[in-house]
Amino acid sequence: MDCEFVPSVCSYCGTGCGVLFEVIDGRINRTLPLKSHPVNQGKLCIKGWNLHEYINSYMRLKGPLVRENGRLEKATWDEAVNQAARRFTRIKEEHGPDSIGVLVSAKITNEENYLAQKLTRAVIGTNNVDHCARL
Amino acid sequence: MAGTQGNFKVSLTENPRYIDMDKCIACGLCAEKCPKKVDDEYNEGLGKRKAIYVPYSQAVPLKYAIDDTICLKLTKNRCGICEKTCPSGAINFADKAKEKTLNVGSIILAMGFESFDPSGIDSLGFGQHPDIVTSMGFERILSATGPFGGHLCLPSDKDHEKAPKKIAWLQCVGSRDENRCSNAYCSSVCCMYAVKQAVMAREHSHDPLDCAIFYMDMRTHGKDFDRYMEGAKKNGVRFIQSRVHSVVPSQDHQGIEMRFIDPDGTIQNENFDIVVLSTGLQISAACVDLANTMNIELDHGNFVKTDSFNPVSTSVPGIYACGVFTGPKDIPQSVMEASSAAAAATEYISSARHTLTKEIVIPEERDTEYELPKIGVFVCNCGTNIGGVIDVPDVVAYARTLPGVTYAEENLFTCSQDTQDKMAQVIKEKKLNRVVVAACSPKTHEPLFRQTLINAGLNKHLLEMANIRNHDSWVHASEPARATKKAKHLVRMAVSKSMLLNSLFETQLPVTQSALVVGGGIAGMTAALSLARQGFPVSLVEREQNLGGNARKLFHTYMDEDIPGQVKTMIHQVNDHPMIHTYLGAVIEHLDGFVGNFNTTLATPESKVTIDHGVAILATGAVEAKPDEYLYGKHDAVMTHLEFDGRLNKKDPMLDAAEDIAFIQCVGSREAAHPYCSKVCCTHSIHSAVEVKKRNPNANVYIFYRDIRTYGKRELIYKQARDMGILFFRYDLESKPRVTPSGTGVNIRILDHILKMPVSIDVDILCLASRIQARDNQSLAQAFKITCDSDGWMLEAHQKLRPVDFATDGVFLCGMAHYPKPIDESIAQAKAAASRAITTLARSSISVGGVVSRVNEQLCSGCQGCIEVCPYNAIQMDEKKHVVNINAALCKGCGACAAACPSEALTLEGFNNEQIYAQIKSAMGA
Amino acid sequence: MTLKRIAFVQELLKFMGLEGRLHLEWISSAEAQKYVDVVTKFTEKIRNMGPNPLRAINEMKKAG
Amino acid sequence: MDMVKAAKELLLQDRVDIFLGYHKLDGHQIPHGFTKARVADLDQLEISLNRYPLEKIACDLAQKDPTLKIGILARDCSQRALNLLYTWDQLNPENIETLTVNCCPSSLSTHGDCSYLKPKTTGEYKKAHGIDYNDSPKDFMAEHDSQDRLSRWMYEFQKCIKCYGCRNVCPVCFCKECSLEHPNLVEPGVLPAEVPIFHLIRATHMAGRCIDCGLCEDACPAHIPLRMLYREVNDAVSDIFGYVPGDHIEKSPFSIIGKTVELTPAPMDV
Repeated sequence: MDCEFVPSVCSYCGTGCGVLFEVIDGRINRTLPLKSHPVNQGKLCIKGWNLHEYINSYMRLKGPLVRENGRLEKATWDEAVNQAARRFTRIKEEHGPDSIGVLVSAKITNEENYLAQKLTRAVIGTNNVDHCARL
Repeated sequence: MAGTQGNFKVSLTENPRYIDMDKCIACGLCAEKCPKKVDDEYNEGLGKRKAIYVPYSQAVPLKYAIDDTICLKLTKNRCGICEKTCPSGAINFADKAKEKTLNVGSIILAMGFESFDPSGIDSLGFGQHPDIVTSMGFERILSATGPFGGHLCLPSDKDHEKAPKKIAWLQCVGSRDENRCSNAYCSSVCCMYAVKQAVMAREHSHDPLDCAIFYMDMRTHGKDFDRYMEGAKKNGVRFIQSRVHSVVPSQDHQGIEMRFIDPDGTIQNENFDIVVLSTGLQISAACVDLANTMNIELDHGNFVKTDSFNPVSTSVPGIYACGVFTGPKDIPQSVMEASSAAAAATEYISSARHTLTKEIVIPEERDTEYELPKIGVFVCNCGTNIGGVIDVPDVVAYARTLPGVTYAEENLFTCSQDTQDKMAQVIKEKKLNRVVVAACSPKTHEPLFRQTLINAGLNKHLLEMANIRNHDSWVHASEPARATKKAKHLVRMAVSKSMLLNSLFETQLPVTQSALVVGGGIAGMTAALSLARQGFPVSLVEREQNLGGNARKLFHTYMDEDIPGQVKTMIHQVNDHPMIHTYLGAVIEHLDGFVGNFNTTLATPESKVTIDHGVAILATGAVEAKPDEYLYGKHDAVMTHLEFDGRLNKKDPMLDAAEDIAFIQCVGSREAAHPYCSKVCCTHSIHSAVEVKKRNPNANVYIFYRDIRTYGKRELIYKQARDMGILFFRYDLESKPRVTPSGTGVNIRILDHILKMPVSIDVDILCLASRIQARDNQSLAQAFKITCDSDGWMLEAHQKLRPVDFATDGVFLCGMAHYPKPIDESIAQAKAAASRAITTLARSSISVGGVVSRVNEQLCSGCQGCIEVCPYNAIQMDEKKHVVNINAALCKGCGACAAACPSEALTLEGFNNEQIYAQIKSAMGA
Repeated sequence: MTLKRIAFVQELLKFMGLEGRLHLEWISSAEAQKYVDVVTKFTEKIRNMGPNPLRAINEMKKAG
Repeated sequence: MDMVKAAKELLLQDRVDIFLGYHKLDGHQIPHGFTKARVADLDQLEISLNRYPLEKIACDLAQKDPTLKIGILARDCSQRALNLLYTWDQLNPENIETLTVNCCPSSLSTHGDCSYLKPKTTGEYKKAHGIDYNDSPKDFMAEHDSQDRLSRWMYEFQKCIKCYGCRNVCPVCFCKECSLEHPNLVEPGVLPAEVPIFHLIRATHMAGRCIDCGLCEDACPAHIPLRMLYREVNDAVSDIFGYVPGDHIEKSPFSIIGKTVELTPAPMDV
């Protein structure tokens, strides 16, 4: 049996707490706070402590799905993105750009966050953009 | 009565009750309105009752009856008010006596006793002063259901407020007395009940209460009785050895004057507020008449004549007797005899077992698992019992607002038969799947309402009760508004729990219909024979190389029956019986299983044997302790009872040559180290003394005793001994006899009580009434999961009401392993054990499950904390899965494991954490 | 077991500054008077101690 | 270094399948499971200043494979934790080998971040309104009256952000489902965690279990003096029952009924 520990950074919010993944036989089994990390100094919040759970979750989304006739069906990225774009365009045409809001996440990179707000303001045309961890 | 054993025809007359038992719901409205009052015989005339009445509050069934000797309607055709008040129309003045004829195989007489009526004895003053009461009367005064509601007061005080400061008990009123009455026997129970009453009176009293018991001999010979008496002494109850010769009600009503001679011989006067006459037990004339019509032989005390080896058989085959009808005795002994008579009565007719059984047809159970809760709430008025205090319609309206409740209604009497039928109808119609009954105590009524659910096709565990009577309307009668609020709380709690109730199921496990009897003495052999005669195979295990136990060393019973001869017959019967397999020289090595399915490994001299059995009876007996005082073992003239009996059996010439023989009682018994009475020694010593005196009338026989405990009919041989000139010397624990060698014999010195002078006697033989000692039953106790008390005696499930059962199901107890006892009592208990065992053996299966613990294997982390706390050893570890599992047959549903489990992996079905949390939440909210 | 747990919890509550609010007594179903006495005495005691301080804290919390 | 040699021996002689110790990775001292296949890695074995619950990791491994033989670098607190886990049948002592590092009362303070060795610093505000980390329970009882004690604990408890870190890091918390997550006991979705029930439940469950390693306090982002609280729990258990968890392999008084009643219920003082 193999047991190793992999230091990493918590991906939940912008704080950047150091975490330590307990990896048993290639599978993440537990998250521990990284004691020597300067940011969190061996402490974590409830989200950090459960960081490993979604990786192994059976509910984890592994590819794009599109709802057709009330059922989620597997789709290609192109299909999914096109579908989303079509629907957003229609909403914007029917109800105006302020009927759309965007909430971005700390789980994506800074650059991606930047792109998201750019998309919201420049493409959709609204200031309704916010972030889950507005620290 | 006509016919013979196996086929009796019995004609019965059932006197009219004037009440329809099916309709009466015991609401009490009739008695409230009835204008006719008489003295209540149940309360010994200290209180009143109406002409329509329930004989006593614990009466079963709880139904009213009309006393036709005083009822105005029945005697003078007036009144009839009860008929108008009765809400259920149960009154039937036209009721007539009914004749019934029964065809039975055996008859058991359990007709009990009447309390001696002391009014004929002038010197005791009964009837001359209201504060002179009988012990039965005093029992009623102390009782919460008695005439003064359990408040200790002077019966002479009209307001029932004045409390007594001094109470005296007079023992042996109507017992041990051939001058003032003809009851020569000892009533056996009065000493103990007097001590109990004194202790309880002191507990009831707010001020210090002086209790004095005037006695001849304290006969507290039962299990733990001596300990209780010593406790009473320590707590200040006075014990005065004196027979009071006159009780004089003082003229100025300043209490009752008693005149007596104290143990020092001086005349004393003392005043008491209440005098309790400890009246004895006697057989009523009606019982004597019935016995005569049945041709049953009675002894001169009018008790049924029995012998030691057949303690429940009468002189007529097929008719058995138990309880005080066969001799004075206390509750445990009566309960034992009752079971014993049941065994004796079924032995002859056991082939008829199960021939008259009727099977109940129950409707198929509806599957409610996937239904949303539809709760029905039934709120009971209970006549005025609940409705008189609580605003029932308001509670019903409130219940309708609760989540999950789809139906709520009010009933006048929820427990009445018609409401039951209606409830079942409603459950079916409204498709209810949870039922809440807001009425009285589940203790009395849960079985009834469960039956209603069964009849309506619901699982019986989908019921929840809210006790708004005992817990609410009764205790808060003066605050109706707040009581109504509390009723709502209780209903809300029950509803929120009921939401989470689920169906529980019981499964059937087969029963191995055979028994294991441990111990081959008289008790063990009797139990084995009784079971075998009723058709159940028995494995009889004896540690020694031969059967018979202590009885082989004994000589005669006090009724002069030949013990070795009888034991020989019994051994033959055991050996000859095809259903009994005897294992001699065998010990129990290992035991597995539970009621109905035990598996025992025996180590016999030859090999190891495993036996499957459904029940076990423990009859391991006791031993005679070897004394370490009075020169025992140091002088040939000093011997114990068993050694003395051995000489009697062998007709030892030493006994005939002896001119002076002494007996010392309580050797090792009733002392600090062993504070119990060995029960058999007084009778044994006296019987031996009489035997010696019969063989050699010129011999001088002395008995040194503390209290002579020849209880019941044994008193007669005590009298015989005194008549024969046997000398009795009383001694105290503080001044025991001193024994020194004196030639071939010994010298005994003792301080005489009355003379206050030392007495010195030289004797040739000194017989010691050595203590009976419990065996070391530690390993047996561990194997059978039973407990022993601090003296080493096996501990029964309930000292009064379950004297042959253990707390462990399927294991029973008899003989001296329970407590020292004479042969007749051992045999009675052995038959009782067989009888109790048959309640399991006669069934082909037992049901298991219901309210038991359950393990959620997903949550169990295998810490085994629960195993340690389970009092019934019902939990085992499954090493493979690293989780525990529960044996539903052993689980009694106590919930200790559920409380111990840190992760709630174990839950008690019907009381699971979710349900209890829901109740608590609902109690705290709103 | 109950006795053990209660003895411990009483100690813990004392440490928290919540002593006296937990009591254990064995009362059999035959001891009605004892039940009344104990419950009356305990209710009286709790009443004299005043309201549960935690309730005030929790209400403050709710109020923000 | 002797420790390296000893650990290598354990692996090479097949006395253990895996050895739990520490090594350095990306500048952090972190736990690592050394195996026979890469026994040379043991040259990098470190004792680490930071303490991680290695016993808990051992439990994780044993759960996956109950026959696995595990070696552990064990401090004093680890020894106690292991004893407790043996008692509760979570680890099989036959499958565990320890290499001991004595640190607790010794001068080897470089070996750990334990508050026994380096008392924590308590801020002035905390000293005035809350509880000093380094206070002993007995002194705390003596110095503050009942009302003061309550308000100080409430101050501490109300800071709780319910991260469950105290439980998650605890080497002796092994229940599969935790009472602290039971919606009927602790209301879900409320912050701070229900005061003081959340903490009292945990304290009660620590009775007869806490081996006083202090990892909970270290992990608490709200600076609640948990070690001090559970020290009181341990004192109470030891005063009442004479039981010290982890001292020996013996069952906790809360999991044995016992033959005789030695306690008497405390009288109700009015």
